[in-house]
Amino acid sequence: MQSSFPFIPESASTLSGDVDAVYFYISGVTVFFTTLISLVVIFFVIRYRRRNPFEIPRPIEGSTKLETLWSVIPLVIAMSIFVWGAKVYFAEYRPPKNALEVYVVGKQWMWKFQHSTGQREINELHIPVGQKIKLIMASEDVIHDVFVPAFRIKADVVPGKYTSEWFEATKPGRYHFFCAEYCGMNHSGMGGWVVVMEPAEFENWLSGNVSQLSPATAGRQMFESLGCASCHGANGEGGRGPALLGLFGSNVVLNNNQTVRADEGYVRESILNPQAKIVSGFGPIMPSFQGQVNEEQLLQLVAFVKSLSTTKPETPTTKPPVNANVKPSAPH
Amino acid sequence: MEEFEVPRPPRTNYLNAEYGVKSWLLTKDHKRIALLYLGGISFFFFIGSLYAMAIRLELLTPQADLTQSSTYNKMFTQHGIIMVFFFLIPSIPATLGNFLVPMMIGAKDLAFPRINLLSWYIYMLGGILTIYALLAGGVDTGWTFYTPYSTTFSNSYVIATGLGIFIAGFSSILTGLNFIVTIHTMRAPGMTWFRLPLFIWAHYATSLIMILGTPVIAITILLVAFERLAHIGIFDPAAGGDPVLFQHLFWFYSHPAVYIMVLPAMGVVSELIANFSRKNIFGYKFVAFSSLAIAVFGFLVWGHHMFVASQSIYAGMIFSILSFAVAIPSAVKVFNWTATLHKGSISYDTPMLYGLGFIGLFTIGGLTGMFLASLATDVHLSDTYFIVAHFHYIMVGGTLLAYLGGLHYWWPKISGRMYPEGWGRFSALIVFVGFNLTFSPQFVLGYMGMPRRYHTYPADLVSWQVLHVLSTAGASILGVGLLIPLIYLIWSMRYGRIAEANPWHLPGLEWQTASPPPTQNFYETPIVTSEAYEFAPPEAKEVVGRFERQRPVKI
Amino acid sequence: MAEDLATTQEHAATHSALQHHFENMEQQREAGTLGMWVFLVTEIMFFGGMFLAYTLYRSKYPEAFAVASNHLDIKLGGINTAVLIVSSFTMAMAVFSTQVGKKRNSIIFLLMTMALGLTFLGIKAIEYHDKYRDSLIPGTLIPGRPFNPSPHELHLPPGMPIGNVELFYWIYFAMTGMHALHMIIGVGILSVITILAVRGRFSPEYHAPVEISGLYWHFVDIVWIFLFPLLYLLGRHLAGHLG
Amino acid sequence: MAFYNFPGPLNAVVALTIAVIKATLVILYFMHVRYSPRLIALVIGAALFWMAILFALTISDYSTRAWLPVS
Repeated sequence: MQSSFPFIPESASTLSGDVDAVYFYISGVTVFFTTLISLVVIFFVIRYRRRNPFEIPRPIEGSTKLETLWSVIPLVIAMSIFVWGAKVYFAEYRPPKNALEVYVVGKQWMWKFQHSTGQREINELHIPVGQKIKLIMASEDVIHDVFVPAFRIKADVVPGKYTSEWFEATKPGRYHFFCAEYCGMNHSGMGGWVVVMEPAEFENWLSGNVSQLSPATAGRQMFESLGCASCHGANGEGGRGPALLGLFGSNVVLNNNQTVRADEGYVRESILNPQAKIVSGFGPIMPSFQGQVNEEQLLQLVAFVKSLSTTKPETPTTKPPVNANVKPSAPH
Repeated sequence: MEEFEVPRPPRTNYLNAEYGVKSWLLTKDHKRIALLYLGGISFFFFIGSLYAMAIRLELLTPQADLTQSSTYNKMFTQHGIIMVFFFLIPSIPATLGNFLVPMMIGAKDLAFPRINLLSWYIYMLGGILTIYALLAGGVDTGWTFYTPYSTTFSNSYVIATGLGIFIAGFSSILTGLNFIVTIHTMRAPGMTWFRLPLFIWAHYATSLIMILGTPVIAITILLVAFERLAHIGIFDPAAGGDPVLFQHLFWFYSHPAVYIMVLPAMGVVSELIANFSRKNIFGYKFVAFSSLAIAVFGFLVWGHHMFVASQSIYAGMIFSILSFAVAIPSAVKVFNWTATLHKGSISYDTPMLYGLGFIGLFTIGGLTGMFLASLATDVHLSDTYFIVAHFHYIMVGGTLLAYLGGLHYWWPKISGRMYPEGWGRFSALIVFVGFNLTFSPQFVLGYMGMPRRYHTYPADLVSWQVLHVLSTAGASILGVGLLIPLIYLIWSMRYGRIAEANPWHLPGLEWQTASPPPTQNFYETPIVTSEAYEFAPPEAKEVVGRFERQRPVKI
Repeated sequence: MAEDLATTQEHAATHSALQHHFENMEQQREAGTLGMWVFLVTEIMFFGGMFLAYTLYRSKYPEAFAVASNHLDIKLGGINTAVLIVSSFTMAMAVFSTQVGKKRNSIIFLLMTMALGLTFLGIKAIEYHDKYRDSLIPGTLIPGRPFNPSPHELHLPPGMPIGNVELFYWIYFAMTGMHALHMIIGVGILSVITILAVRGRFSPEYHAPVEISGLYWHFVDIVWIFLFPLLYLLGRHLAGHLG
Repeated sequence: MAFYNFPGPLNAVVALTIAVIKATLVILYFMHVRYSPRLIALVIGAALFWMAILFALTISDYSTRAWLPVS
């Protein structure tokens, strides 16, 4: 991969430089203090070695001034690291607008990716360079974790809810990704490659790849076959149940007067546990779909509800054209 | 305290007061119980080390050539469980602490001798149950038992192991309870709080964590066992439970547990640094209170294990800033130890070598903790070898070194014999070199992205293998360095030079009685009139020059 | 701990009950009392973990918890609260009687305390049996009788995941079960203490074991004082609202 | 001692306040804390403080999870 013997992994995302900067800062602090303490200790140990078995050195009580000094200096340094680290972390976990969304399902011991255009991949993720990518992740069994060292990102995939992470690759190439949360027997085999391509190349890949129904379209079929339309309306316009048109990304008032944001987690919860958050003005009449849909189907339903939203453009500005019905061809 | 009379070598001491297996298994003497613990802990350490060697050997190459994945997963799990719950947590408190807490405060025994013996039996029962689980088929959840893997998906002996840990937890609780009550109610006349040796302060702080944290892990493990047994879903997302709640409850104990391991080590090192440089500790009160501060702050930071575990990012920030706060009392300790050396009379005996090694390694271990407290870097580093390296610097470089240092230091008191000094220094050096070679490459590996708990790793990353080979080489050296003391300490019990009552010429109360001490510790209850680590007689304070020849310390 | 002190009578010193490593009775009593209090701290943290789980899931699934909670027998729970508080009172009286040397009274109060404790356990057993009858024992705790409530009887609204109701019952059984276990241990300790009292081991000079067992008994009472409103009472208004 | 058995809807605050009062009375009088050394009160205080830590920091996570900002 890289030349000879690197000490830091490849840096290939917009975040990795920031993380490295914090890393080098703390490394500097660590090396400085370790060297300082070691040198002082070695100096004292040699300078004040016992020269005479009977000597008793003069007692020294201590000094509040010094104690204050060496409490405050580490505190200031620690706080500077905290502030810097928190700033970068905030950026790392702040989901960006206009990101290309990829749905990820982890299960023992493989990763399934699905692009919003319908292409599916296993243990390999193709993405364009210079484009914000948001992974919306679910697990079918235990806790997994998507860790891409070259991008300096990592997030657990926790069963029972959605987690997400985002990145923007800066260099085309093939990068390792790993499952970083121990998940059982084949944990160390549960990884693969993130393939970063030039946008044109990526488009080429998209169109050259076997494409299934887009998640939103598949979600619409689920929506119809599960009979959701009878309450939420054939096009999500609402009825006995709340309208879904324009729902995603909006704020929903509940019957206990609380307001929640309709995000992926909210839609998911409303399907699996409809009683948890009941929209103001509606009755608790919806049955639970727990056990009737798996994580992938849930993600498709979520994608469908998302596609009904007008408040949030589903397609980012630089997104390649949707090719829902291209000819099947040999996989990449 | 310098005017103590020379206690004549006693005809009977705690070792030969009674004979026979029964006299040991039913003893209520804290010193004998400490030796029982020493035996148990050494056994578990040996088992844990074997697993460590097997893990290191497997990682020599990227492929799986020594073990299968399932075996490897069991190896690192069992290494972790045995080392954490059956070695590190009881190591210093249950052996050195048990032996010395009453002696250092001038008491005849701990407050509840029966409970003390009971705690050993509980510990052994928990240990045996865990060993049974290992022999029956092992457990593969990682020592962290994360749900829902441990509750629903693992096909290994989770319940038996969990019960073993649950039971052993009570031993820890009872030890902590005994220490707290003893330190509060049984100090000798004149032994005020600020005359206590720092070893006692450290054990007091440790005991606080033991009694406040351990019950939470106990109930958590019990809930996991029930969940597994009866398919009830408190941590199971399928039933509406939350797997992250398990992590909160688990780390509420298991992060402070790190301080259960390292605080007593700090206590030992405070003793070593002060006594082997014949100086009172610099800033005694700051060091004492920093132990308490670490115990309290240690409970406020557990969420830094969960920065990538889908915890709220705001909670993450709270935990991050609190984690940085723990750095301060730790830094204060390191600075004070260093300052204590200033203008001291520093000897190069084996215990001091371990003590000095501790300062260096703990400094590295502590400072690398900042990479993990800092949110941005933690996201990249968590669950990688960087973490593995970091906590081994704290637990092996810290706790194990201090444990060995303390064992050498008090060996004459415990066994009545001296260990061979030359071999002692030699093995201390080997341990130091081997340790660093084992774990420093892992920092680099971690930043390179090598995840922990990996059986195999990509073969295209040549530098990873180079680092793993270095680490394994270091582990072999470390292993040798640990075998040497095992051999010569056992040898010295029979053939070592007979120790004086106070071979290091020190003022601590434990040295003012015979070696080995009589069953009642002291021939008569000592009355304390001087501060801790007071080497020079008070009236001589003014006249003692730095390196002037003084009258010998009276012993 | 109570036994630890109570059964060590052999060492002769100023008082026959003084253990060899203590200087005097006062120190021994202090150590015993402090020891029990420290032990109670661990108990608080032990229950604390379950209270935390309760709090989080109650706020996450208020409706399911309200529905499930409504099915508990508030009358039996209320009676049990009264029983335990009265038993705490008799325990306190037993300690007092021992301190002032009224041996007969102290034995009577100890017996009353134990009787009340057993009453509590009996009522608890009735409640548990009712849950067993309604198949409300969570998971497969009872082999062959999995959690399987009739939605009609529990007034479960449609769409309410049964898992959340089960979660409530698991927390209910975990907490009350752990509490009942403590009660059983408490009755055991008290029976030892009563036997010792009958044998005349306690006096105004030496009564620490009674006191210490009393502390434990009161603690178990306090746990129930919190369990009752949390499990039986909270959120009842929500259920009416759900219909 | 307050013994209650109110039927019908109950305010959570009332129920818990009564529980706290009852517990306090038991601790102060039955358990003699009122007449014990300050150390005992300190021990109880420590237990409650650590319970508060456990609750406060865990709840700080659960109560802010939904606040995830969107840029």
